[in-house]
Amino acid sequence: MRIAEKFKQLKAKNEGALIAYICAGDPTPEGTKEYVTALVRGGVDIIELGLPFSDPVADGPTIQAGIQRALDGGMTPDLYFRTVSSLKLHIPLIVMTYYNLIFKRGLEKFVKDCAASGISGIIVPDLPPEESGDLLQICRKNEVDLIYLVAPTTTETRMEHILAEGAGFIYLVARLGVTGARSDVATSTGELIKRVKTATPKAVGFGISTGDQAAQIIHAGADGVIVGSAFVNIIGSGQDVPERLEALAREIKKGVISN
Amino acid sequence: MRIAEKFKQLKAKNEGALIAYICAGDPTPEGTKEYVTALVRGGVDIIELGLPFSDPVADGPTIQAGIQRALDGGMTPDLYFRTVSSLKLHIPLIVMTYYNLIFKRGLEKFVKDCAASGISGIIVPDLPPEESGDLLQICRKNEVDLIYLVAPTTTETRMEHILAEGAGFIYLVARLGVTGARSDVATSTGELIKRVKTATPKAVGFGISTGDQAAQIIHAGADGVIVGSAFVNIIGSGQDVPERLEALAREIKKGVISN
Amino acid sequence: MSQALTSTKFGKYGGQYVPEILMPALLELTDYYEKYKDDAVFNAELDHYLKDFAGRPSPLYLAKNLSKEYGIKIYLKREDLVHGGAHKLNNTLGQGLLAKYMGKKRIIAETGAGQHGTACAMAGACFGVSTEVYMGAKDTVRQRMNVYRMELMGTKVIPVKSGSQTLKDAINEAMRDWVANVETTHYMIGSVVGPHPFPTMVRDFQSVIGKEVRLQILEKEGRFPDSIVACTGGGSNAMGIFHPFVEEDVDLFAVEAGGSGMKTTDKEALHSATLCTGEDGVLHGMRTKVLQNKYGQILESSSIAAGLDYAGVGPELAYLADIGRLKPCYSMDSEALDAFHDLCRFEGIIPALESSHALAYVKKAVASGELGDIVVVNVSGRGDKDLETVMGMRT
Amino acid sequence: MSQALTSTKFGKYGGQYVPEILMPALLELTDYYEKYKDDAVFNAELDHYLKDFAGRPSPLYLAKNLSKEYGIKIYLKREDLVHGGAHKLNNTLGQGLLAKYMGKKRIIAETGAGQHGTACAMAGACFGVSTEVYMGAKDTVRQRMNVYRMELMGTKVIPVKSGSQTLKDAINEAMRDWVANVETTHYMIGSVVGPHPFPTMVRDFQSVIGKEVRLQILEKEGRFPDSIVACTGGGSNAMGIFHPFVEEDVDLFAVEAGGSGMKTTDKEALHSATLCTGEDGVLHGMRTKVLQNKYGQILESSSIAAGLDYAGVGPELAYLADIGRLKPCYSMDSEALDAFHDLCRFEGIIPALESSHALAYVKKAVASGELGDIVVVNVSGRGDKDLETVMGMRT
Ligand SMILES: Cc1ncc(COP(=O)(O)O)c(C=O)c1O
Ligand SMILES: Cc1ncc(COP(=O)(O)O)c(C=O)c1O
Repeated sequence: MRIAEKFKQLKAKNEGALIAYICAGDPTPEGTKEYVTALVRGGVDIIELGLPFSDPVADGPTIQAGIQRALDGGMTPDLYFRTVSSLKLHIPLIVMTYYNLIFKRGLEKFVKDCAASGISGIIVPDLPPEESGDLLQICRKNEVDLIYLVAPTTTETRMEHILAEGAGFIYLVARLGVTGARSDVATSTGELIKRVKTATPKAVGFGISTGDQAAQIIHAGADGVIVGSAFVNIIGSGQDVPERLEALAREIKKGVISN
Repeated sequence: MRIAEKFKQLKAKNEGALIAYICAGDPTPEGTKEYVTALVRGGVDIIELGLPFSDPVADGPTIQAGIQRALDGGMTPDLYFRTVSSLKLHIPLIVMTYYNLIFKRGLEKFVKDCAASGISGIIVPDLPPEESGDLLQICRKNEVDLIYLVAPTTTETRMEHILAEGAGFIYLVARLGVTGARSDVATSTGELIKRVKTATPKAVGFGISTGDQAAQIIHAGADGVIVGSAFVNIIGSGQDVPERLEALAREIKKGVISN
Repeated sequence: MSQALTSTKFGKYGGQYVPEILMPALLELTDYYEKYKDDAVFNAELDHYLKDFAGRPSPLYLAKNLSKEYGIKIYLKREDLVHGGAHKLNNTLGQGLLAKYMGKKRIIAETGAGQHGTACAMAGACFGVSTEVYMGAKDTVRQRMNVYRMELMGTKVIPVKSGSQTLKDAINEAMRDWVANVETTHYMIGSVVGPHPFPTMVRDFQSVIGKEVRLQILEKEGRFPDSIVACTGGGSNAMGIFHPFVEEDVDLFAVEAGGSGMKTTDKEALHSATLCTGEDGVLHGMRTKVLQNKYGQILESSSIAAGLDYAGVGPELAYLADIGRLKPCYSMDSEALDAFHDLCRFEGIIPALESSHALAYVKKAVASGELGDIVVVNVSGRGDKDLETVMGMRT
Repeated sequence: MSQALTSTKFGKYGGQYVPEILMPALLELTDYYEKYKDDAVFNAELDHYLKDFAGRPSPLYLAKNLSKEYGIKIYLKREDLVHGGAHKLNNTLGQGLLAKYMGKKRIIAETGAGQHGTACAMAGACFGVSTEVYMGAKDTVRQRMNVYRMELMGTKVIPVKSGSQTLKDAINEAMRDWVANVETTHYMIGSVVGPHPFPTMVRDFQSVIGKEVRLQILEKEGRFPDSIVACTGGGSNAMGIFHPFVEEDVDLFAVEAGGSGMKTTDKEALHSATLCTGEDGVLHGMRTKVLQNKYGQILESSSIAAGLDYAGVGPELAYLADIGRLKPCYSMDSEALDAFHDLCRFEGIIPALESSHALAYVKKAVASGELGDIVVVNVSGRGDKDLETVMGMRT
């Protein structure tokens, strides 16, 4: 399913989107299928499935640990696409990874593998628009959305450019820093949501872990929230993982529909 | 007894002189009296009694060790003069020490103490003629001999000067280096004996430890030998010290009269 | 934006592969750098610190004994005499002063062996800017003296416990800090690596080395050398001495660490010879040659010289290698050790193990004649920091 | 002989209190030194090594932050940047070159902490002369890194097991060696101590420090400083910076080590403040101030700074102190440590603990006004060698 379609459906229901990140292969390739299923059961609207990279500079300790578990568990790009192909989801799936893995595989091949395995969007946290021209063209050709990020530091000129190029949704980085669960909502988040003027859906990530935070963000005008570390934390604990993933998804989903 | 007199007596008997060095207070002040007596019994002609200094640069390991034992045993210049006074020898006694102890006591007082306690000569291995003017004058005034050293490296000009000033005997340093028993006689020794042309008696030191060596040196034209480390070695061993000191003295004395 | 883009690259290498959060900071830094790079006041102040604080110019020393031994005229560029014991301070003084002009209240940096960290600590104390240095937890133990040096100068050393707990992870962690504190903080990268403008800026600050060599060798020989040899980790001492000669008829040799062997597994390389064996990739904000496995996962590199132990390399070096303007080569751990001992014994100079790689290459390359008659070797640092390592090698 | 005599002394201090064996060697050395001291070829060659090998001139650095902190304009003479990490090399290059001109095949030396030994090893390797260094057995353990540095450069380190097994005994042992090998061997004394001509010769070789300061301070301030402060062990860095100013209107402060307290027992002093508390005596071939007991036995001195830990002092300093031309003073171990930390933190320069004594004196003397408005402090060496000691002090 294309991302735009999902947002349209939700909009019709007057619901915000819950986008859940976990890392493929954390802690084993098999585990991932189970966890994705649990998240879907919990009401997640879009799955963002990390392809683990050895040097994840945009990620905080929680997700770094998940990535390390995935790499130790033997996750590779080849295995990633095989795993994704077998998921057969009815919601959009996004790959989140660092640029070197895409670059090394070959941009064309990577995007085609995405398309073939049912991935509808790509997030590359270390690829700003300045460097993404080639990938963008290939994505467009293959009908895969290249999702851009904007941050509180993004200037107006850059913002315009990004909003013009971005597809699927705009990823609003809620605060300066790396990924990681927080208990508050930064004041900068609201400002950023206001600054991003676009018809493309806006989803806010970095630091969201509760239904309350999610509700605040949707209330502030976002179209969705992205939650990662909170889920990865559960996986890291190894305790009742599917049940707890589902429960947390449900709680946060409640937040995004409460408006 | 004055040194010159002793040499005159020996000359009359056609004997070379045996000059024995030990360090006062090694290992105790009392021991020294016993050891001096033993040396005298063994036939030593002149006693050279070291006054121990903390930094004896002209001495090798054997005598350094003796000096250290003496210092550890509590020997001081005051005690030295008391000890010497009580010796009541019938042969000449020479003090061998480093200049700072003389300097610190005061040149005048030191020499007067020597004279008063029956010391007839002073050897200061770190006081070349360039620096000995004051001490020399005071020695002359007090009828104590300031004994100079000459070495294989001493140039002709310096030699002349030294021979002109030296009193008691001329101390010929047998070889380059510090004190310490050796088993051979350096070839430089014979040459040095020939180079030293003077009416003052010539005694050779540094490295002599046997009757054979002593005999060779007397044969080469010296008037006496100075033996230190060989005796200090015996004291250091702590075994049958008086007996062995006497025996070694007797053996070497045999060497110096064998000509 | 395509205009800025062109100037961020060396051929296809370089660029700015960083999280969006950092882009404005990079643009701001670029602007400030462009503004002050040729500013008379800025440069007068920098020159003052290079001269009186760092001790520049460093000598160019004709190593007579080594020349005789190796059979080629060898000049040593004496970066070992620079304050702190390596060329690293040239860069941190430049960036430190720029950070001050930019009004940054805080400096962060990564360090491997601790040389760059020490140089940051020196610049931080000198300019009165609070400084924090990320260092792999393993390295903080191996190089505890350098940790202590930094602390003495008021710098906070933060041990990094993620990944392999070495330099690569320290860079990752410093970037994460920068992402969180980009508005108040300057990230002081320690080599000609990272996103634009760092590779250009650090090269320019280090070019003082080569500029001095130009004057010094003309004074001594009346001509340029036939060749210049420099060890290459990130490549800052190499680019610093090469850059002013790139347009001249002088052969340039970038000597990497061959480690204990030129082999790799799926996770690690027994060496750090990125230019020689790496493949195109994107790491730490730049496109360059990278040591990576077939999937693009970065390998753990290795070398007896901690300062060369890096899986990337400066993009400009990758470019110059591609176009044939410099020759990438390597020395093994054992060859570097041998050359280390040679310089100690024949010249009374204890070189850094990093610099020993350059010396080792001279030793083995003389025979081929490729170095010509006169070679300049960059002695990028002194070896006091390496004594424990070398002692550990004694049998 | 009385003619030579006059020139061997500074007032009543100095002279040649050595075994007869050595006298000819001292006279020979004096002759050679007189001959080459103003020789153009010799000096050109020495200048070459001072510049390209040692890295001279060393900077005169205005320590802005410290000046603000202490409330007086402080210039630092950066001998810490000299090859090897201290001023010691100025002297060993001079003597090394002279030994070569004299045709000596072998150099011997004493060393305490190993700084002079390292400088000898550097000069020995540089001039290709075989070098052996005597070092107290205790010091070889405490300073094993310096032992290793010397060995790397081909110097043989001989542990001295006699006496207190420290510097004083190493000097004794080196003199014994010299007595045995005087014809082939040059004894390279490491400070302005020992018999004539060493105090004069070493002072002259170290005077390069003060000569540079003259030019540098005139360039920076257009006038001489009000005062110069230098730490004093044997006194070579002090005489080196003082000598070119002795005839000028500049106040000179020789800062000794106050150790852990200014007390003495019958065998040892808790300090090394020879000028301040010593009495006239004769040690190591010279008449000077000496730490000694009432009988004239030499005391074991002590200091946190190994290089200051000596019971004697250069005779020229004793003379200048007697005539009131310099002021002897001291800093305690704890004050030196405090000043050490200050310079690290405020300026990013890690000074030797020896030099820290000079800095500590500045800190406490500012209040009295005796230093005037502008002071030059000789930073005689860098503190890397002292890190273990300082770390050991952390609580
Ligand atoms: C002495 C020395 N040389 C070389 C290097 C390598 O860095 P670069 O390749 O950037 O010069 C280092 C890094 O720490 C170093 O300390
Ligand atoms: C750094 C430093 N400063 C000072 C000294 C003291 O020597 P001097 O008083 O001869 O300058 C030493 C001696 O090793 C030293 O290493």
